[in-house]
Amino acid sequence: MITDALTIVLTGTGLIFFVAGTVGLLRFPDTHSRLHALTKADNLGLGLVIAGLMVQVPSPLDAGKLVLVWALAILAAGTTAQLVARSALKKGQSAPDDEGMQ
Amino acid sequence: MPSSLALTAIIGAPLLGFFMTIVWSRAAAVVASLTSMVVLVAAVFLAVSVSAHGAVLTSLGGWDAPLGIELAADGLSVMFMIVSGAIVLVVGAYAQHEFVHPGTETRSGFAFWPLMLVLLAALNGIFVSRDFFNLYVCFELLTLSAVAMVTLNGKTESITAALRYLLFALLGSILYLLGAVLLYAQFGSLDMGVIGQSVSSSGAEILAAGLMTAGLALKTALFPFHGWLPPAHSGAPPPASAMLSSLVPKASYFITIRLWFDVMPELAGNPLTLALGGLGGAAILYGSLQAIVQTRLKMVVAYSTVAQLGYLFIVFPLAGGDSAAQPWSAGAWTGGMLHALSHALAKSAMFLCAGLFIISARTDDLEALRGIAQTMPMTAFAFTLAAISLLGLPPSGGFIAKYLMLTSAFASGGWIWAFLILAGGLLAALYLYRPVRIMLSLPKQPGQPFKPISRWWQVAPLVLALGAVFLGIGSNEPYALLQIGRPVAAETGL
Amino acid sequence: MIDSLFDLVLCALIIFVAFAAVSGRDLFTAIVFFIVYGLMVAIAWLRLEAIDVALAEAAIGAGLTGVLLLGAYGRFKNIDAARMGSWVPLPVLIVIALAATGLSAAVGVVLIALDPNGLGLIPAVNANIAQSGVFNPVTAVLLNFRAYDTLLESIVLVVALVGVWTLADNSAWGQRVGKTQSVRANGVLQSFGRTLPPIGLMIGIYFVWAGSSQPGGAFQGGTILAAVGLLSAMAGLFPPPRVNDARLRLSVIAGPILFLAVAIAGTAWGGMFVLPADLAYGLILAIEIVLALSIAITLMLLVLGPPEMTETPQ
Amino acid sequence: MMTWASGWLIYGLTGATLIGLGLFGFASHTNLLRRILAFNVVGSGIFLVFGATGFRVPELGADAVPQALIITGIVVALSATALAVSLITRHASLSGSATLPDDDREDR
Amino acid sequence: MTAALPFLVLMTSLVPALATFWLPENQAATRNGLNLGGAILKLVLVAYMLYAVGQGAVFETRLELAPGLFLLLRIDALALLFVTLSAFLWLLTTIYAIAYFGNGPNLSRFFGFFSLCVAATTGIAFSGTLITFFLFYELLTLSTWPLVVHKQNEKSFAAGGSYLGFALPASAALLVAIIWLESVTGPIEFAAPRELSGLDAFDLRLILALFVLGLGVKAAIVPLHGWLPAAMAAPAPVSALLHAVAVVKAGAFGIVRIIYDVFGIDLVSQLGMAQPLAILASITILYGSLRALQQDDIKRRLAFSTVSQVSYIVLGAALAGPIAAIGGLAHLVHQGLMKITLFFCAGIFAERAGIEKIHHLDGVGARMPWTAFCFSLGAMGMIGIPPMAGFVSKLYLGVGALETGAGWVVFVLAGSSLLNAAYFLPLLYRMWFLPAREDLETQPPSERPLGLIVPAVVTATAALGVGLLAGAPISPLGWATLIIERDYLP
Repeated sequence: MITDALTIVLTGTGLIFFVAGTVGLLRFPDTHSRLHALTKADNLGLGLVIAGLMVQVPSPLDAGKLVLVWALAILAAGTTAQLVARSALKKGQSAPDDEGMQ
Repeated sequence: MPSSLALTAIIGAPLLGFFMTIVWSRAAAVVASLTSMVVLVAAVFLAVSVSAHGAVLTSLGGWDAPLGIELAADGLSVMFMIVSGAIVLVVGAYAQHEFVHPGTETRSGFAFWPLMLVLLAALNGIFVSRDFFNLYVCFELLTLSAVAMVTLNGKTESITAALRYLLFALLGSILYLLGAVLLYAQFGSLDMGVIGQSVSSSGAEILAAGLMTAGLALKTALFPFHGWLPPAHSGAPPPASAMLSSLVPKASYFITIRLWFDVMPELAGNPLTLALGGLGGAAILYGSLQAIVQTRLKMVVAYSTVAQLGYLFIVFPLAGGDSAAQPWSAGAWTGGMLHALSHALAKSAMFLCAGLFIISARTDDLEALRGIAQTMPMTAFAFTLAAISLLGLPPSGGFIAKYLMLTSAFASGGWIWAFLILAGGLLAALYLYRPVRIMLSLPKQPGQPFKPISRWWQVAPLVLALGAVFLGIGSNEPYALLQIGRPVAAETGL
Repeated sequence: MIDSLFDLVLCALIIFVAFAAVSGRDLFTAIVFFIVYGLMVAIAWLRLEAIDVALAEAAIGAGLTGVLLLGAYGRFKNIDAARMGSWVPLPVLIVIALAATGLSAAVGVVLIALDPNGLGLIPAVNANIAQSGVFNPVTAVLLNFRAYDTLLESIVLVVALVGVWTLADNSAWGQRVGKTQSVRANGVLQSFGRTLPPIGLMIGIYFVWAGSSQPGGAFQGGTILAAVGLLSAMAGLFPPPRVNDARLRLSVIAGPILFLAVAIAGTAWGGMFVLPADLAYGLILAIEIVLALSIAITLMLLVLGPPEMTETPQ
Repeated sequence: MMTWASGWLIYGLTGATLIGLGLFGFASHTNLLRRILAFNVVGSGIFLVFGATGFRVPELGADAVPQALIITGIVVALSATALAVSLITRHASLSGSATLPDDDREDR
Repeated sequence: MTAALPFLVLMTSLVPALATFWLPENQAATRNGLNLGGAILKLVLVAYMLYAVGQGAVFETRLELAPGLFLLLRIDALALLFVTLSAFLWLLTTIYAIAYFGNGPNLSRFFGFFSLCVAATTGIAFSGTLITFFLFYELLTLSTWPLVVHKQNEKSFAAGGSYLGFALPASAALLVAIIWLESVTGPIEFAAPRELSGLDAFDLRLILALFVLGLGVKAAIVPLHGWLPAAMAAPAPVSALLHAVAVVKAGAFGIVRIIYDVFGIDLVSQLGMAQPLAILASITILYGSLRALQQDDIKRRLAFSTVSQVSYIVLGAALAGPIAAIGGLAHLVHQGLMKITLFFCAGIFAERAGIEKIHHLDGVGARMPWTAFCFSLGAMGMIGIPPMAGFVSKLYLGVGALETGAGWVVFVLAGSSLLNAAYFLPLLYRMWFLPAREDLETQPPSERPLGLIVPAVVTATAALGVGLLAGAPISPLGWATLIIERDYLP
């Protein structure tokens, strides 16, 4: 019972961060601030979701796998954010509406 | 046991050759020749075994259908395998002059050989497979190798043609796959035999059969899905065209025949046979008329393929048309199959001839070939022989095929089909007369505008053309072989 | 009830995303939606208890296909808008729409009419899995019951690779495959590329090994390995190989060759593809491992594309 | 049980819809990359139909044969896509166009 | 031996044909040796067969194409009549052609196809089933074409095009006739005719008409004759082949076979088709002669003469009486001998003296006596002056017509003979009685080499001989009598 409650609270909080990150992505004016919102909020959100799930798994090995997923996601997100930011810089950074799509 | 070994070799050998030519491209031509010889020997061995003991059936991995995949060789598959093996062997010998370069490996010199062998493996795989999904995989193998062959010369038009071909073929594959999936959903099996025993005319079966037929027709370039064929077949290098035009569409046609005659004849009826026959007839007329107005030799030959493939679909309405007076049975069906085989031989010969002309004259523009017969009489002769078979004139295989089909048409009162077959022959005379006449004319200005070609190289198309003729004179053996394991519906009709 | 609701929502989302991918405003959006679509379909596979398929769909269907499409998109930069293509004329469009709708409806009707208790080959698989040498039924089908299909499928990949290489310039033959990437030394991509491979390798190998008893197998593992290899290549950890490198070609076909060899060896045990029950596990594992490596390299090369003459040595 | 019995059908019908959607895209775009993308949508729709019909009796789990064949199918589709994408890029760099020549018929 | 004989005889032409294709152009000796050797060997075999068949023997070679569908070579008396003619003329024409072409270009090709034509003709004669007949008939069509276009200039290609333009639709008609009939009856063997009287009469009429249409092109029945005068663009040995050895004969022979061995003469009469056919033949006879009269070119005049003469054979068959039939069959040989003489001579005139038009012939008799003499013999035979061969056939045709009650035919024959005289006698007059042109005087033309003139002399003598010795059993007339009395009279 207590573990279930913990899971609900943790994943629920994690989801709120996700929502916040997504709102940021949609509302912020330029590439850099969008990245800022997205990476920070999502990495934390994912961490909370993972934490929520970890209390449910039977063995430490499985818990380890979950942590690995988080670690990889953070690594990937960090690298990607760097790359996107640099690409935006090269294009002439502060064009608020241009997402680097064209 | 030995015959199932031969069945193994017929697919295993070209696959092995495929691998070897990839890593050992220096010896690719030799490997290819040896491989196709092995295939041919295995096919002939199978033919002997099939005529002696009937169709050969083997379950791969020891798992019977429906869990496992079964391979079977009856007379029909054996005949197609022999002809494919022979064509690939000759084309391989021809291609030694075109795709073997001493010294460093070149792009097309590398790619042609593995593609040719995997094409052969895929063809043989199709001819013996009894499993609808396995057929899908084989078809993809065939399509990808065929499309890659179209691009070999690297020209923009060839890339465009290959793309168009790929799109059509993929659409065909996917429709076919959907049909196969629906069959599994209905029967819990993908095996032709298992499905054939429990056909019940449910909606799933009808939809599946329709989708598969449509997909296969796309791959066979049946009118009006033929648009991809002429550019692809005329854009490929001639040895590739020879295989693409003679064998690749036959594979999908082969499965169309299997599907309707072997597996679900109960589902067929007048709407189907009339539709397929009608499209076939339209293909004959349209393809021939287009061939008449082309100005490039390879385009003439490619459009002729569109027309000739049309004949194959007239088998559907004609099957079962023999009257009691005929001493043979299943005349139209057998005639159709013989036509497929003799067209394969004749058409590959024509493309190889065209290839030699292109090497000699540096173009296949018809007018530029004026008088080329003086430089290359043997090739011109081979082209003419092949033309005779396409026209359906005796003593070629094309003649026996047309004779059998026409007899069924008359015996069953199918005047319209008889007319189409005859009109197709006369139109073929029109579109093939022009190139032959131009080749034989005297060159406009004296002197030799053409590069001489070694005699041995010219033998290749001649061998294939003679094969087409031999199929007519020696038609009894193929005829008897085709009857082994022949579906009942071939005699009773659809 | 909740289950059904979830399925309905998921399916609706899948259709919506697919619609966006098919008819999205511009090509880039379409590709992005396609990748999202692939991931959602992977979830659908989980719901259908087809975990192997889910892995394959996520890794290959969404991942690699997406990478291929994005890579091609990147090369469309020089094409002006007028030649980017649009829709076919409206009357044709209507006909196509009607035909497509008709086909969907027909398939739907057929599905509804199907026997709801159709078992397919579940009983047959269950009855024979003990002799197959492995415990994962999907692996049993792939590498034993229908090993022939799988062999041909692995060859299809190689043929595609030969086809892709055929598209090189004549003059580029013998060069390194793909476009040369410029990577900043010690940049973030490079350090990422250094960090990831060990973990990626471990995961990939785990997938292959697990395939015999749990979801996973040569194709899924191979895809992950391919991804690792691609990343490393992009990070400049090693230069892309040359097309005429004999070791490279050997590694591409090693898996299919081993597979074919085992299949032919089967004739000694009673027929092509026959695996004797006591050796089956070992043989299947061996095939899976070598095949996974070959698949990984083939997939990597498929993404890198034909050799291009960008690095002419001065 | 009832919910699952309709569960497979939901996915099956979704698959059927995706097939139509994909075919529509395949035939209605002129941009070659979009056509290949749509082709992949058709493919996964067919696979979904296949997988769904293999899951008609949930108590017995999913039929392994369709799963295996779907994996095969996915790999085959990838191979075709890879070749197609390379062809399209090559075509684009040679002709400067992302579509096939406009006259859809080579046969005049 | 008995089973292989027809095959062997076929090979005596086929093997030289196929071997010649591969010979390099400069191997003249080998080439000539091959072809002459084949021809001589063939004549020897033919002589043996004449003896054996005269004794009542029948030879058969069978090859199965499909269950119950046979490629059958069968030697009966009728077949032998045609083969003897073609074998004899093949030898002479080969000798003539060797002399005619000298070192001309593309000779391997020419002799290859020439022998192939003869092989096809042999096959036609030996055909024991309809399908065999069609097979060789088409082989003849195809192997003739390269000969017609041998000169490879625009004119010969036009001629070749016209030839195929007539021949291919005709073979379609023939094929339809064969298949239509066989779709009802099964494969037809000449020696074992099917009972056709149960079939729908209208269908049978149509089928017979299609047969005549298909065969009539080669037999040059009006209005299907257009290709024959055009084909004069070919070299003289080809004309000889077309008009005497092979092509037109094949058509006429085919019509005889169809009437006698497929339908049976009684059925043809019952169907009411005999008389229309006889009328058609008569029209052709008169029309051909009329057109010949208008020609200024020697070879064209001869060509229209052939149109007219070949229909005698058809007429003989269509009259449905034994005597007329004998006359028709005998004319098959007679016409061949006479017409080949004329073409040999025309070739010598053209080649040696540049004579192509009628008025060039003035006074040529004194300068080229051998040629002119042979030409005169041939022409008199054509007119039907006794005791030439042509007289014998016309006599039998006339008597046969009276016997069957078709008296009007006698008028046709008489009219035709008058016309023949009208278009041949002026030539003879010019040759023998008019003064020569100046250039003939200053540069007397040569009739050498012997290879040119000897064949003409031989055929002219033969044309005279078969008329004089018509009563002998081995003469064409005697043989035709044997055919009709032994094989076709009840």
